[in-house]
Amino acid sequence: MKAKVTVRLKSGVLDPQGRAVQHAAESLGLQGIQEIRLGKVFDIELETTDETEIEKILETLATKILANPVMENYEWEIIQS
Amino acid sequence: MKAKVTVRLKSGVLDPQGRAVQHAAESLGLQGIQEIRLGKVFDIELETTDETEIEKILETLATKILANPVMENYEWEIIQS
Amino acid sequence: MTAQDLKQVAQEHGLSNEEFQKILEILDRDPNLLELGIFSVMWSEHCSYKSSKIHLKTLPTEGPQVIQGPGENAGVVDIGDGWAIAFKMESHNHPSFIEPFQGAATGVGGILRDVFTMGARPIANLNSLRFGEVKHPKTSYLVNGVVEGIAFYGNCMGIPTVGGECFFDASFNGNILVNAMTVGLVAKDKIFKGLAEGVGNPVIYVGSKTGRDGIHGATMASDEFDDSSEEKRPTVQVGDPFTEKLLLEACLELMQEDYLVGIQDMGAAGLTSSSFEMASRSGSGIEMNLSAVPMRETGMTPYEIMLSESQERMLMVAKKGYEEKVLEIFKKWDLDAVVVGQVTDDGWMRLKWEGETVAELPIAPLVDAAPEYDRPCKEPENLLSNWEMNVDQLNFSSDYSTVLKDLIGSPNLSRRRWIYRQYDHMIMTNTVVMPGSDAAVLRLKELKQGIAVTSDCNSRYCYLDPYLGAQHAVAEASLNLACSGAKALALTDCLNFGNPEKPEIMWQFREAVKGMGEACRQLEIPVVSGNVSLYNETKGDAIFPTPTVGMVGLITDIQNYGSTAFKQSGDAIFLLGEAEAQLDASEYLAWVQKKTCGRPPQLDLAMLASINNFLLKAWENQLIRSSHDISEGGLAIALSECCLLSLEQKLGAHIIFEENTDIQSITKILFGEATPRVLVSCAPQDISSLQELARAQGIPITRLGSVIEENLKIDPWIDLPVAELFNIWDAGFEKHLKSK
Amino acid sequence: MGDYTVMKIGIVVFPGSNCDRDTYESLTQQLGAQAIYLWHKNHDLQDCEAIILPGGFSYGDYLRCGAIAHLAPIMQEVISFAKKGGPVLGICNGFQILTESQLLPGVLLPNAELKFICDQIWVRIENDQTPFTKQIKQGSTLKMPIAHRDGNYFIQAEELKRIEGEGQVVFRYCNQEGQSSEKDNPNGSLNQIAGVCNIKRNVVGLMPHPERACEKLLGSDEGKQLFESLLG
Ligand SMILES: Nc1ncnc2c1ncn2[C@@H]1O[C@H](COP(=O)(O)OP(=O)(O)O)[C@@H](O)[C@H]1O
Ligand SMILES: [Mg+2]
Repeated sequence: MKAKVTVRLKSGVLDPQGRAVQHAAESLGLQGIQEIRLGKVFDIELETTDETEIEKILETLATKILANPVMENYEWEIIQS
Repeated sequence: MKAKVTVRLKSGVLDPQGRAVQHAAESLGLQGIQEIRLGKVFDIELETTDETEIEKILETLATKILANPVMENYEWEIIQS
Repeated sequence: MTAQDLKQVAQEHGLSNEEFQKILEILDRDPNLLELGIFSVMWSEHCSYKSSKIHLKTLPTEGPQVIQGPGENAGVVDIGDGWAIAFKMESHNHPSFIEPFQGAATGVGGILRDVFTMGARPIANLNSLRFGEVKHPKTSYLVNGVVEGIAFYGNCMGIPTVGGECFFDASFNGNILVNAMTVGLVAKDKIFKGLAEGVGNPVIYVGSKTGRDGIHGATMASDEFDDSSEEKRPTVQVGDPFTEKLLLEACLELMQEDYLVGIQDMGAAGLTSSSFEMASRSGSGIEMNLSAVPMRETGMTPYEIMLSESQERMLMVAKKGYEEKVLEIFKKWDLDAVVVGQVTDDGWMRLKWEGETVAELPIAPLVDAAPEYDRPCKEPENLLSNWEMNVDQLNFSSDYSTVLKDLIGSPNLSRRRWIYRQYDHMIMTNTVVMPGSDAAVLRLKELKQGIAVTSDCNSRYCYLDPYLGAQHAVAEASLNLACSGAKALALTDCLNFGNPEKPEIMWQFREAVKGMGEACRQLEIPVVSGNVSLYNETKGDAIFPTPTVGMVGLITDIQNYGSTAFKQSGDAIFLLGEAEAQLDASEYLAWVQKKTCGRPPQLDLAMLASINNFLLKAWENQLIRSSHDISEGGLAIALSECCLLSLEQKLGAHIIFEENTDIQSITKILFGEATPRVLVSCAPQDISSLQELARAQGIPITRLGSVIEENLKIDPWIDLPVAELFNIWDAGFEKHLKSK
Repeated sequence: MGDYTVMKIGIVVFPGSNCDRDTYESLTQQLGAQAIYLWHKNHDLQDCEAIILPGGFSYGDYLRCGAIAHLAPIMQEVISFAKKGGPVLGICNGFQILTESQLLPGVLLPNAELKFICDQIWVRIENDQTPFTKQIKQGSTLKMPIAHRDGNYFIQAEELKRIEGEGQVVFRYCNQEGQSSEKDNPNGSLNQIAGVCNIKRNVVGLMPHPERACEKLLGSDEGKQLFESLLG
């Protein structure tokens, strides 16, 4: 089974990378971009197909490793393969 | 309008960060994870609501800045706000 | 707001009743929320030094080399030929515990700004770290995050991180220390200060936009930890070294011109402290239009703008008529720069928001009347019992080789390469002696002279005897410099202690400052800058008091720098000094016997000064090839380090002691500690000149043995291949971090 | 030795470049060469006869190292200069910018241990036909520092075979004796690759810092040989 966890900076937390990309976009002449924020996406391949087990794994992964709760939010979804 | 661009490593490209996360997961005792790969997600806020214009902006952004065509693929979607 | 509400709000801002009354007196009216917020940050421990000021005043701060003492963004000392060194150390303890990577990174960012606001180009960073026990579940995560954060910021800025220290002890389990130091080079006639002079001169804001970062940061740094600190997490600030690099280059470019009156970085308490301090130093006033401040988010209030701790920002005052020139430079570097106000002459801070005056505060009373406490002090009850050491209960091992291996691979004595390999320590092409030696040595391009830099503090000594411990910190730093062929010029400190409202903690603080001052006076090393970090405790458990000392020394001719490593087989090894080694308070006792007790060794500062002078002469005359002070771990460890640092050469040593059967006294010889003692090596043909010089200067000198190849032999007790020792020493740090 | 002042070398300064001054000082003071800075916003190479993209963190290395820098106005000129056969050297971040610009093959991924590494290493010269190695004997070793977080050279398998076959690998990590094995690979690079060139050999990129190895006082002067090759 496949799953996806997306981790994003909480709103209000400075995102220097997003800002740098936005600047670069402007210097490329792209107009009307109000904001770009950069997050991470983890594509995960799992052995089990048991959804509750997967949920448990993803929750643990997200809270313990993938996201830093001090400044990041996360969401996950299971993707049927 | 909001849009999202996701950038992922091409298959076959080494992903040391994904591997490190996988190792960390194992040492947490999480089992049955076959692979984790790390990608990036860009959340973009745009002024215009003209979809064809947005498409053009996203295409340029993705090919010129967000993804390195040597090692990365990208996909984008427009999110109604 | 009713009077009751207002009082309540004041309390929530950490203001005491007494302080609140003082505010009412100063204003002769009720403050509004913005004004209350300003008072609270200006009067926080962090900004006002209210508990420490009375003691700090006793430190010696003067000397012919001092160009700028405490009170500015950084201290400055003269190194001759029109050049000077600006340096300072600062803590970022609490933020680093909450978010180690960003906390440490922004700590580095802050101290760098302190130095380049003076007009100095930063040329070196150091960091002094304290973590809990290696086996504590959080330690590895914290070490990884902190070191990566320091590396991230310093490396991106392109400033080499050349030294520091790292010490583990359970007392830091709930409260780590991250002290960062920056050293900068500045032309003597181009030193800038945080002044706001000249009525009508524009006040300019530059750098990152203001966000809602760390709004309660300044007060948080002065708060004890409890479980609710988790909730304060959204106040984490994110470091942006790229913006700071641009800020650095833009500021230094601007400082080449004649447009600036004064400049100050926005550190803790951001726009508030920078504007008040600049005006206060100049006895002027400032009027600012907060609506003009560049903002990162919509809907920000004047309160948030004044209290925000967003990083990578500066406030400056330019000469009237030059504002366009100033803005142009920042535009070149793609940075926001906006005129936000002007200097006035009435001594008031006036803040406007959308055309209306939203705060009006008298600057001098607010700054000068900041509370100052002489808090009660009391000797801790366990002080004397801690000094008692019942050695008879201890189990001494006669397998000295195993003890040595155990110690050299221990968390506190193993090689720190895992740390400094992550720091770019060679950028700027000045690093002559890399991290790993007693002090780092930097050449200064185009100058004959070089400098050596170090940071030191034995936290355990300071816990067991803060007075003596602080003296040891100064002593060791100066000795580390002398071992590098450098004469100490001045020091910066970072005083990390627990809750000053507890008399035992305040006593530790007072004693440490007293000891530090005394050592500084005797060694003629003034204190030119520093920082105090209090409330370092969790759930009532205070850290080992840690008055970290950062020191800069001058090498008059860089060709004569010194270093720790043995250089050549056949060289003679000597011991300088004859202080008697003791196991009390030692690293041996703590690591091998798991005991923190005993009184730290007494310290003969006059002898130390003589040895420092002797080392300088010996290096200047190139009489010695290596020198290394004996500190934590004693003679056997110091000797090992001289061998191990020869790296690929894998040099060893052979020294011989008299037969002895008393296990305890042998342990004392090998692993006991005492200062000042120094190991030096010299070429055979220089032996007699060296001995003569020692005699002339009254330095006790003893021939211990010789540098040999491959093995470390301390006859008749230890014989080990250096290669074996190397592997243990080299791998120890990471091994401990990874073991669960 | 030739007259080192004949050639004007341009050092590109991006926002966040931080080895630009080191490179400038090594060239002018240690080699007596003529060098100028080229500002990223300009389009003018000012008649420079060789271009160096220095190390550092252009644009903070945000997004991907070198990703934003390769869009800078000056890079358009550097790219056409390179395509005309002009000598271009990318050091560390400069190497990353050259791969992002696709002037050089491959990419630089995060180091295998995901940590920044600053250390003294050795590289072996694999190709002495580039403007920056033509005076160094093939097979000889140079001691130079590395300092990077993203130096893990990667390229797809067929491409790897191709660049190895074409002799595009210029520098390979090795031990002090010049033997190259995984043991002496600091960052996980495929085939211990420390630096490569383009097919025409005029564009060279490497992770180690030759400009930091121009003086014995600092631990090595062996990096000088790259610049001597260019100038000599
Ligand atoms: N956190 C650190 N950052 C950089 N260098 C460090 C750090 N900790 C230790 N070092 C380096 O490791 C070496 C040994 O440190 P230490 O044992 O504290 O030396 P000493 O006892 O001589 O003061 C020194 O060169 C020091 O600069
Ligand atoms: Mg020392």
